Amino acid sequence: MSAQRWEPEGVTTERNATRVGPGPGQNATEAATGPEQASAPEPLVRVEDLSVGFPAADGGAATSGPGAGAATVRAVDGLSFTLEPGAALGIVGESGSGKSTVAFALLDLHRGTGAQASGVVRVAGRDVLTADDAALRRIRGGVAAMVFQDPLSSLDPYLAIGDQIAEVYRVHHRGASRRAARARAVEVLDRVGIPDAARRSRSRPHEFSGGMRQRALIAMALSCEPRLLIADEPTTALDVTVQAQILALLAELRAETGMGLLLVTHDLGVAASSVDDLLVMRAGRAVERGPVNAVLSAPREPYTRALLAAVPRVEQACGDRAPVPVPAPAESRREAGTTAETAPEPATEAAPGGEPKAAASDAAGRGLAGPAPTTAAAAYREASGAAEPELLLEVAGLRREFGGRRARTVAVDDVSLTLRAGETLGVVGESGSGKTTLGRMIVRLLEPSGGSLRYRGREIGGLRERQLRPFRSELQMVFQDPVASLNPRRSIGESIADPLRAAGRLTGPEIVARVRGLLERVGLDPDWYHRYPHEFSGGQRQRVGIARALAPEPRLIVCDEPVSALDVTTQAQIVRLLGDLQRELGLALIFIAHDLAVVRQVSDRVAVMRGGRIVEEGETDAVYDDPQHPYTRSLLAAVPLLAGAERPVEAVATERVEAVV
Amino acid sequence: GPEDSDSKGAGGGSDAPRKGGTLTILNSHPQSDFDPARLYTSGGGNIPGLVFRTLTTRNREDGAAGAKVVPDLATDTGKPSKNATVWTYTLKDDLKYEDGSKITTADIKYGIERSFAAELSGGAPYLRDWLIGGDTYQGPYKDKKGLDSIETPDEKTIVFHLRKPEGDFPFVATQTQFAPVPRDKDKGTAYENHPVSSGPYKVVKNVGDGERMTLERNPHWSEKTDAERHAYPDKVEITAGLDSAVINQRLSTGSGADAAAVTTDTNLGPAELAQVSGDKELAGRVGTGHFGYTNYLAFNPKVKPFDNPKVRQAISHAINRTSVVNAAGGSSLAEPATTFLPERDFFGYTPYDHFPAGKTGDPAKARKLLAEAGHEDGLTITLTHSTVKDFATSPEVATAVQEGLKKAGITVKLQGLEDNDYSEKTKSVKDAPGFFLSAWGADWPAGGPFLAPIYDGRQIVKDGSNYNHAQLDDKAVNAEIDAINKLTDLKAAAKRWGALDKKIGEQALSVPLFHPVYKRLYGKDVKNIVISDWTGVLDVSQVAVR
Amino acid sequence: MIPYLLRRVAGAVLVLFVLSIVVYAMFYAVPGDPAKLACGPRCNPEQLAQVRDQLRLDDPLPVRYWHFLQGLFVGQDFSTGTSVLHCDAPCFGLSYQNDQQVTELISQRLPVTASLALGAMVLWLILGVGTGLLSALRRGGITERVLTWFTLAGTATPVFIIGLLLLMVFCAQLRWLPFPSYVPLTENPEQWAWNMLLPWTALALIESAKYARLTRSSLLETLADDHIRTFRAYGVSERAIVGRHALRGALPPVIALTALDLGSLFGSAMLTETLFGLPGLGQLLVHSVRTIDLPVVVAVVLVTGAAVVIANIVADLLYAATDRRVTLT
Amino acid sequence: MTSEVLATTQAGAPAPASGARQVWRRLRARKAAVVAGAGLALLVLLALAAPLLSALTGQDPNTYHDDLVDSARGGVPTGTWGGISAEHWLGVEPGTGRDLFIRLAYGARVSLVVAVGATLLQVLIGVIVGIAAGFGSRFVDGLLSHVSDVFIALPMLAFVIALTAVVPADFPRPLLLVLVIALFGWAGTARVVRAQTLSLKKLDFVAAARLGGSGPFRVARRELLPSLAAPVITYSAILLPSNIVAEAALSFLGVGIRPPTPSWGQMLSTATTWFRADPAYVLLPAGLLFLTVLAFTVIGDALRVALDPREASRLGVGRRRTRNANKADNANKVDEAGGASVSARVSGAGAADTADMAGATSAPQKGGPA
Ligand SMILES: Nc1ncnc2c1ncn2[C@@H]1O[C@H](COP(=O)(O)OP(=O)(O)OP(=O)(O)O)[C@@H](O)[C@H]1O
Ligand SMILES: Nc1ncnc2c1ncn2[C@@H]1O[C@H](COP(=O)(O)OP(=O)(O)OP(=O)(O)O)[C@@H](O)[C@H]1O
Ligand SMILES: [Mg+2]
Ligand SMILES: [Mg+2]
Repeated sequence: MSAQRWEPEGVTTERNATRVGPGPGQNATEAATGPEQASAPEPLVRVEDLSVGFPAADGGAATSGPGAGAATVRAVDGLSFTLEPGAALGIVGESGSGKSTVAFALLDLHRGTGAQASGVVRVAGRDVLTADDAALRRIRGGVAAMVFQDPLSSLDPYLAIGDQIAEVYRVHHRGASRRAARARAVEVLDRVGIPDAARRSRSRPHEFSGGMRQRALIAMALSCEPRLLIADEPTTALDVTVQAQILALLAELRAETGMGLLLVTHDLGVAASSVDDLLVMRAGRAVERGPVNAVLSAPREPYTRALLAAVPRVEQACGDRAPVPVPAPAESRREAGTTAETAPEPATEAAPGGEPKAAASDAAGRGLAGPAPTTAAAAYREASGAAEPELLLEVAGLRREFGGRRARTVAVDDVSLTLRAGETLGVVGESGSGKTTLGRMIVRLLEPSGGSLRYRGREIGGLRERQLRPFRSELQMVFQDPVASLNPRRSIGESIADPLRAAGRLTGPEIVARVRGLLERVGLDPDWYHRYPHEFSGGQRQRVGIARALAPEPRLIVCDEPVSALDVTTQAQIVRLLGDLQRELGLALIFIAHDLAVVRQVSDRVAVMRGGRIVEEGETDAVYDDPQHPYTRSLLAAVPLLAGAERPVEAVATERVEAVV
Repeated sequence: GPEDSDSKGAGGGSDAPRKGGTLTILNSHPQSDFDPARLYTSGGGNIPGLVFRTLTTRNREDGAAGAKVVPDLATDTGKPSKNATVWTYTLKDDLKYEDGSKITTADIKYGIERSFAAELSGGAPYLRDWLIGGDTYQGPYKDKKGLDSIETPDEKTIVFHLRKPEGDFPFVATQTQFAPVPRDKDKGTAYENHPVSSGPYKVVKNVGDGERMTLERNPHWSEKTDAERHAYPDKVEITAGLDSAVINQRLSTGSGADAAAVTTDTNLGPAELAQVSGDKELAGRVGTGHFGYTNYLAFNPKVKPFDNPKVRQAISHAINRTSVVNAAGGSSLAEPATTFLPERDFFGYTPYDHFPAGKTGDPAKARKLLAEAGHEDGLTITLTHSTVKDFATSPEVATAVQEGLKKAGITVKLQGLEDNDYSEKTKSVKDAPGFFLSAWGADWPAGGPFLAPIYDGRQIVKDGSNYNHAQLDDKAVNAEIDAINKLTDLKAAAKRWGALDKKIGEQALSVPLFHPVYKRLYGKDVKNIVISDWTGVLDVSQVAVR
Repeated sequence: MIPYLLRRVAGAVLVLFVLSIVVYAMFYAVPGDPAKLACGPRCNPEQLAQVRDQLRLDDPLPVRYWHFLQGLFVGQDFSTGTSVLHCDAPCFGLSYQNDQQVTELISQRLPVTASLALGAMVLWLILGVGTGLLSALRRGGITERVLTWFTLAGTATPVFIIGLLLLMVFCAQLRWLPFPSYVPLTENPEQWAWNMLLPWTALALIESAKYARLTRSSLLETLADDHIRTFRAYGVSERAIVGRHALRGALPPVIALTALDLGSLFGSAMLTETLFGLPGLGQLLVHSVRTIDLPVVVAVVLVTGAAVVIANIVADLLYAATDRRVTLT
Repeated sequence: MTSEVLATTQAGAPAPASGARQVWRRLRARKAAVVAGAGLALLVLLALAAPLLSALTGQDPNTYHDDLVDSARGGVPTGTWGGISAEHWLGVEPGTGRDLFIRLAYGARVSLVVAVGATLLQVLIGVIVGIAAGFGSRFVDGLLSHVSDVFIALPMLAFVIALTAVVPADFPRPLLLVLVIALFGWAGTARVVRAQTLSLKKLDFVAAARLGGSGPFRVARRELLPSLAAPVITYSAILLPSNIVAEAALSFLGVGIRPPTPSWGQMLSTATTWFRADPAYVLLPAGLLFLTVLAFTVIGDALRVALDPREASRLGVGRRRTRNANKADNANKVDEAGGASVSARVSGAGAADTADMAGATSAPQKGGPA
């Protein structure tokens, strides 16, 4: 930390020469209580009455007078909270409830984007919203660092990852030499569990797997040694073991350096194990807030209760789950500046009397209710009456390499699997183990380097683009990176409509109706047809991606982390939707996810991948209940438990790190 | 000649010129031909005249006195036989090349013979037409025997045998083909890279095919044998390939070496003239001269409706010479013309205006004539011009003609041809357009070279370059031309050329438009400005820079 | 990489081959007779026939083309009259108009044009990309406006006006610079640069607006990308963001355009060359086109063509170097 | 945000405008674009109304006025400022005395038609070829790249000189110029488009479109074109002035528009030498050319922004402005410190917002030189 580094007013701290690594002479309590001892009443973060509105680009159709055309979408509405130094606050809530928007406001990332933020946001004693550009730059990264929700498109595609981290590091450590910064980059990459960090630091983002990119972003944040870490869904792309490792790392840093943590997540299990306080958001407002244990064990609000109820449990076998009552997502409002007085209380509206009844009323449209039959595949088997459904996919010895002669990576190595119509194959495994690569090969976005790939009896591994055309609409993929998979210049409606238009079977109005229907089914407002991708929250984009994959009525969908960014209720809705389609159409699914609970919930069979190979494969319950491979066992052990208070965080953390290493 | 390839300015410095210094020449066209056989210049050319001496040369004096031919290598301007078919020259003593070797008449003969070689084509046609056997001779490379009609009885005497009497032979002997070329130094087409100098300067550097040239004193040249060239500067630096606007800008600015600079090919354009005339200092550095040159509208009577004399007359009456003169740069750069011969006595200028158009045209008379010709509802014709920006055959002049004729009910369509295409088409007997802009300049200051190529029926060139655009083949005219050519009394000849011009003018075979005036800037330090009526431009062999 | 280059070079040769055929065919169709021009203004038919024969103009097109190829690969013999001149391969023949070896003509002029084009390129890239950068950084600011007007004035003005203005102001009025006259780099580097300054400036002024606009718009485009947000969120200064992250993404079109302009400048800087008295290829080309001097035309077009092709190969290599996702195949 | 504003927007909300109408609305919101558009419309009007103006002023573009020029001084117009008078609003042409205003008006016709025509054609060919090369197979890319190399390598000026000699004299000149300029210019667009396409095709959304069963044409049209719009529009806005200037250069070489038809390029090329003796003669066509270029650039820029949904949403809202709004907002808070109710604060913030929005729409901050 150099001399000219900005220090917040009113806070005298002893934080000096802090490192991410275990620092001598400081223990958690000291660090955590440090600022308070310095008689600074100012908390690390103080948010008061924060409101953020986005201009609706297509708004004002009816009005054209001056000042009109300024319709806004109020994403955050009068939110207040504080965060003490060294403390951790979790923000949970349904997709689109404004979590990311709040996180952005803490660094005033809305500045210059057209979004209007009002209220007070103070970070380390500095008013962020009114700070000038230079002061703001010092806060950004140096005081508070951000891990973005879309790690995949948040890295510069042209630069080596290590250089990107080094650059950011040098912004806040003026004295650091180029080499020192690079060394630091390698160090933090290593810290977040990137294997062979020195070599991989020279890779560009497209050479990283989704989870690796996410970890790279976390590494970037850590490299700056911030006093506050704002992590927006930092572990969505991580498998549970790595997730556990990252969470443990964060806990460790908090303990060591007194770093404050603002964790935005939809995963209550993650929240339970990593934060002190929990803020439950809905429709831009705080629904409930309190100590994490209190909120999770004795939720006061019906909405919170509903959320909790929807959490899938890994120990629960697929068949023996009761239908999940889910409150209707309250986000499909085109709402602007609804004031506190006039806005109906979302939670109450959704579930008056504390009983979430909306689920039932919405059931038909959203396909959420109704008892789940054993598995979709079984159901389809029953429905189609066939003894054995058609064998869709046969993969044998599939292999894929990247890179030239010198820097060769074998991403997928000798993978064999089969898939029948109506069946779901869950694929879990380590980050970077080749799941995405395998998925992309199956839909033939990538050409296999070796092995055979047969779809409905026909070898498609070596086919050229033109020959593939007939299969295209049958093989779909939900991309791991919803941002990159949507054309920023086209409205999402048009993107979804595209396969339909390409097929040319439906008329224009039919297509629009169809797309609106699809939007509705994935839980989005059909009126958002004309919105552009950047106007959506992370989870919403993911659902757009799902809707698009569904549009051409495929026979097989490779879902690459389709629900990772979704809150549990929305997740349940999507899972249900996929199940329904599977039953109706005999859809085959390859469900790539790191969330073992969800995988268990949806899969007939599950394959566990590691280092490009399938290390274990079998009937879901069999694998879950009696894992054979040690890696599978460590995976299952690492699943964060919802009743997070049961085990002390530190204990879990060390345990898991050991499990991984 | 057809185009004054080199000449295109009179004034002078005050104090006496001295030797020394470096003269800079800023030109737009590189001296890409520097072989004496290939040059087509009037009076031996400006820059070539510094290197090549010829049997005779132009008199280097201001005005009309400069239109006289004077001896150069020879002791006189030539002794004609009785009927002017045999011309004899004797060389001066002590004539040397740049290497100190002696200049002999055999070298002059060889120089002339070279110009017959196909490899070295480009020179004027007179020797081919005049010398006995010249029409079939193929040059010394193919035809080692040489041309019998040139005799060199001794080292100092040379005799020319002509097919018919040519009183103008001394003028022709000024052309660079009459420069001596030592046979053993001849490298054919490569000779131009290092031509052997007989004049006051030798070529020491020639880069980019005449783009950059340096001339230095030829130590073996002696003032005693050369009464014409002064050769004051020690060195001449030639820079060519410059934009004409830039040349004029540099001359007017005159910084550094540009103070001692002249140009041998760039005139002041109208815009520059407008600017210069407002500046006393600059106006004092403008050399004005007249070269025998006429810009005219040519008719091809083989093409309808120009076969009808009435139509040609109507057009002659309708022409608005004021507009045309303005288009050519205004009254300071162009003098309206009604005669084909320029207004100088040595051409035999005889004033006439057969079809008076006044200053701005006589549309009434023109309409009347058109009606008589059967075009009472007006007439649509096409005027062919070149697209090159020369204020002579260029679009500006064409549009001025077009506008003028409009008042007489004549609609003129313009056909602009790229320069090369234009010159080829207009000089073709077969494809010549009916009505086009043309110009003609004298190869030497006499009526003969001005009228004969244009109106002599025997000079209609079927495949090649035809200048008899009207394709006039009139026995009487041909006979008169032959008769005048016999005259060695130039004054008498001039009178008859004038009369012939007037006579032919009656047929309205062309509409004389204007005679250009040459105005050229020269540098601050340039002295001894001589501008003869032969070339119309400042004579570089006379200028001094000290 | 190596096979890629080999393939590109083979492609380049093919392009040049096609180019020469196009030029031959085109100029064969052009009316006009080079012999007449070579023969002089007052040529008679016999002489003309001799000249035609000498220039082999009576041969049919394929034969002439064949001779051209022969010259290129084995050389050609020409008679100067007194001796036989052997022109070594690659021989582009002799100029119809002045009997100079075309190879020599080109080799004298190529350095001039190359100096002009390359120097101007450096300047316009600095000016153009710099302006583009600045205007993307200072969006809506006074700097942006001034720069924008400046470069726009450049695009909107033909070179013959800009050049003349520059000459008037800097050489005639202020006398800061000499009137340009080409001095070879090998002779006197300082004089070379000094004399080339104005021509470079003129071309750069004209071209830079293009680059400024393109850089700016590509930059704004990339600045809207998500990854830029990351660096903003880490307090990286706007300048570093634009300069390091956005610029890279904005470069491909700029590189493509530079290659293009550089290549085509070789054959079309004729107006600039004339104005500044630079004996370059452009002037030579126009002159030889006007005189239907086919050997010279073909040679110049091939040389400029080679420049274009090479520039494009370099551009593609550069392009793959800036964007690693692009593979050279 | 006041509640009235909300009421109206909510009423209008269910029918979101799509595509072109949105772009049009965004364009209209930019003052600079509106001014440039108006300027351009005026120019087009000037061109279209040339005969009318000719009748109105009683001047013909080709009538000589020999009395208005000083013949002895090279034909420079008599009178001040290039001979401006009641009859000749912008003075007369040196040498001929033709009316400049009318010639400029007529000149606009040719220049605009040639420049716009050539640009459109160039861009059309360029985009098609560029996409095909960037998106097509290796063979197609190789072939098209080589073809475009040939066209780039052909020096335009030289070939135009040759071409004009081959093309029949009665072939309409403006059309010939359009064809020639386009023919020699499309390769540039193609290269730029190709470079961009190569980048784009690596993106996941293109992969997604392929998965959706879109053939190459569809992908090109639906996915690539929108993303190419920005560079292509910017590039066209640059090409346009170069094409006007190309026309001037061709005129300078004598192969452009045929006299006596006026064109700006031809006026410029003859005017060059006059800019000391008669500055007005140069400044007029040069000024008009500049304004045209400016207008096209501004419109091009505005169009580029309007076509980008990401840029469009921050349309008119500059960085500084947001900050001011926040300051105002803060001031509000200080005023109401203590007892202020939540609603009061919210409406206070709303007022600042509204003021900001209003300001923003009337004074765009971003982009555009005007
Ligand atoms: N630029 C924008 N323009 C318009 N609306 C926007 C924009 N960005 C976000 N929104 C809307 O604001 C709301 C909140 O978005 P936000 O990204 O904060 O949600 P989130 O809670 O992070 O959701 P998720 O868990 O899905 O990421 C969403 O309804 C979203 O559609
Ligand atoms: N284009 C590429 N170039 C080089 N290496 C690559 C490329 N794409 C992927 N890899 C490498 O291949 C391996 C497998 O990547 P893949 O994206 O399939 O992992 P994953 O299982 O999807 O991981 P995650 O759960 O983190 O998304 C990783 O080591 C990755 O770095
Ligand atoms: Mg989010
Ligand atoms: Mg992945």
